[in-house]
Amino acid sequence: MINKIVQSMADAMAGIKDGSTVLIGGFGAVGQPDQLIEALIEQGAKDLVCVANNAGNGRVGLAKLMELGRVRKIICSFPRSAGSVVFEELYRAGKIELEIVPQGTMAERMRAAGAGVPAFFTATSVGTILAHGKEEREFNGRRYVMEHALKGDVALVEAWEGDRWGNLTYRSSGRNFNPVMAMAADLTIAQVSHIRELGELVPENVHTPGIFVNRVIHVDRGPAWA
Amino acid sequence: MINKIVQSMADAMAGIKDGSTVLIGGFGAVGQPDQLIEALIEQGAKDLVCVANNAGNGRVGLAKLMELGRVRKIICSFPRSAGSVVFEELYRAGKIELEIVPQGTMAERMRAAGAGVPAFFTATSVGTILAHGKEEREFNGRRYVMEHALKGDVALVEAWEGDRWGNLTYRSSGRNFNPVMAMAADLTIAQVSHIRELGELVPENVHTPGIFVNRVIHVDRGPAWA
Amino acid sequence: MQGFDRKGMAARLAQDIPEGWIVNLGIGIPTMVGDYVPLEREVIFHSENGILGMGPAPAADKVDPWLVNAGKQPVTLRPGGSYCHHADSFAMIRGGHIDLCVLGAFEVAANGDIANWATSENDTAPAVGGAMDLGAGAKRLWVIMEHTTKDGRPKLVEQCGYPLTTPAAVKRVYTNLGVFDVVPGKGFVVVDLAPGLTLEQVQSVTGAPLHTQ
Amino acid sequence: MQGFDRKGMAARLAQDIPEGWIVNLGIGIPTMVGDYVPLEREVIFHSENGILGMGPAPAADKVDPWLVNAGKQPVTLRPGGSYCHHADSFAMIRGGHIDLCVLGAFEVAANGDIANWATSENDTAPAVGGAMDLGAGAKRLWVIMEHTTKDGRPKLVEQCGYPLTTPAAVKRVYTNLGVFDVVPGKGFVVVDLAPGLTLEQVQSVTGAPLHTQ
Repeated sequence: MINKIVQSMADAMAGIKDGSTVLIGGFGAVGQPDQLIEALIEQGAKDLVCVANNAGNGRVGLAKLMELGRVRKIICSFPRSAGSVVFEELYRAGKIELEIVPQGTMAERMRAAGAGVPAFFTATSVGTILAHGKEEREFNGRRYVMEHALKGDVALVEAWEGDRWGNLTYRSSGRNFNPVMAMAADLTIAQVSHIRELGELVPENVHTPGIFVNRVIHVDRGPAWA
Repeated sequence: MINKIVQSMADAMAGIKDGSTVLIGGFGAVGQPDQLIEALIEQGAKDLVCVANNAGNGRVGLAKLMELGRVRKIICSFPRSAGSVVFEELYRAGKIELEIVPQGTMAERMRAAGAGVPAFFTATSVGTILAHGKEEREFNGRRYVMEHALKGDVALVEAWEGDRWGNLTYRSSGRNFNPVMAMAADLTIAQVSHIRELGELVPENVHTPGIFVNRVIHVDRGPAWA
Repeated sequence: MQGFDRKGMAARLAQDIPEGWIVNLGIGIPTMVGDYVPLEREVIFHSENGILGMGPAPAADKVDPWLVNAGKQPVTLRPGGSYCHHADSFAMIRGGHIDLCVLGAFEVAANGDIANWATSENDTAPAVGGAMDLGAGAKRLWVIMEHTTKDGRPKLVEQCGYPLTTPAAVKRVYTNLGVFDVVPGKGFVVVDLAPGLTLEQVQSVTGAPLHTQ
Repeated sequence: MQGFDRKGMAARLAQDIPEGWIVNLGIGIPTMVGDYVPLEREVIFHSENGILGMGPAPAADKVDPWLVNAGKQPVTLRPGGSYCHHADSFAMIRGGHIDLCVLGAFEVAANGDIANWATSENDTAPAVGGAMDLGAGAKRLWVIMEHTTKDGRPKLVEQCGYPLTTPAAVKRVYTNLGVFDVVPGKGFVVVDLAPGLTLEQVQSVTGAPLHTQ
């Protein structure tokens, strides 16, 4: 019997290696796999490359992982926000690398990795400093830059429901980056608010099919998110 | 009030021009917009380029459109099947052009058109006669061919439910090419088995958001499909 | 010179959005535009975090923690709205399916260049978000911003001094002093001035020639 | 030489599919493989027309016209199964998420080349379907086919005569006469022969050297 549901965070994090590229879902707090990030802090892997839309907030979660010196590089679209204090400190001190990527390009680069497309062209960033060093090319009279697939060793995603085959659904705007990250990593770990019996999810309305998911763990996010 | 629901096939077909590239959904009979194809036959546009997985069956639908001499070229993955008699006749007589495209490449080329990606790389067809004339390139030690976006002037799609904003859901394996075609055309026309009130479709489970759909028409496909 | 206040600017822009358009509103003043499109005029608001058919902010006691806009503020979903993932959401943007994007800006140049994400080449960790995708992908880009900086320097300029977000993308600019089309080969063309202002007054705080229609 | 019949070939291959694999079965003999994987051994069958978790054919009175496999035959969906669109379905294939693809073939060469879609360069309207995507994308490609053509010519060859589907892709071949690994730099290596057959017998109808392990 296929059973991707794990019972402990230690099992969920097993085998994550130093030097991994870790894709972390969420858009701000929404759809962010908080408990998996905490578990990764606990697990100990270091020298990580983290891919996330934001560069952490306050001194918890991703910010804490960075503050502990475990993140070598961050790839994101929006590093600078009111609460990104840890990132700012580390970055100014030259203790963390940054690759800034337009948000849509970041999503598409991961979707490409998941879909077996090593590179694609986009008009986004043409004529800007973010196009520096990128190959440019004209199609039908318009200029485009070539972007490469962005693959993860690990993806940490947050979902609303999950079953033992790894099928996931997302709630509302909590979907965001999670489905593209799930398909772009070798090891995808999902924290879900609700475990469902196999067959309970409507086949037409599975948002991430289990083929993209390796481990599922139940996390009660508390009354505000219930 | 936005209302994409039209009441007649004449309204559904209005404005389709000679020379159009027409994307036609479906995989065999499943998810195929039969009534829209009949209406296109009625409407009269000619010199068409049709994109569909198959090159028609028997002497109805797409096969009839071809038999009437209205199709200049067909782009498909599987032209030859037991029932593709009209295509075979026309092709042997040099009366129709054929572009044969691997099925996944065909789907991805339309998805690319819908997503503003003019070209992408894939390993599919490398080292085969279908790679002839295509640019090849190596990424991480593997060879890929460059494929271009495939855009439609018109898409004819079949869906299970639709509302006045153009939101669609699909049933079972009837989804197939329909969502990618819907996003890849300037004018997307959907035949739906059921019209729903705005707000009746579950927001998490809309399969094609209305942004990709221009016209919706109700078609009763009969008891077998109800 | 005062002209419109921020609400007035947002209301002025909102007047020009016809029913049926799909519109993405950036963070800041652009977000306020939504408040001035009456619900009965059906304009479909898109948010790049995967929302199509976004509605206004909820009452304080009706906040849904799962539902935020691109600025991470609580919002609602209108009947007919739907959710999708980030790659699909930006396919809508990059694929040219968004009728209008409204962004704020540091500067807009007479050729339509927009700079709105980094304040200098030396700003080594700027936050680009979805601005470049929106600038390059939407069918039309309108900017809404104050006409000058806080210290009085023009924000409509001959050439942007800040790093570009997207070249030659802006079609129209709404400021506290007026509305200006960006016409290729010509530059800024006055559509409208705020009540009581003269062309000369507005020209005096603009860094590029203002043409009349 | 007879060896396995088609059912026997399908059953032999089915033995080698472990629980948990995601498997795409091509049209023809490959489709029959599914009948020999017991439901309690959970193997997830993928069909390129957007089905993950496909089940066996339904009873004649339970046919659902909406639910067909890649060969357009009626099938069922297992609990846990799901549907997706064609681009997502081929993302699963192209992205290397399918553990195993089983295809039929006209020829397989000693270097793993497969030819299964066009019978000559002059076949101007051949049907490729998803074969090239599957050949290039699946984690491993196994072929199931008769060992020789109807008129006795070998289908395991030094070099394919027919147009290729995918170069150097086949990892293993199941025929009526045995099971053969394709080992890079070596060629065909015998895993198993059908009961009662000798290596010499099978070699005599094979167009490339058969190695032993």
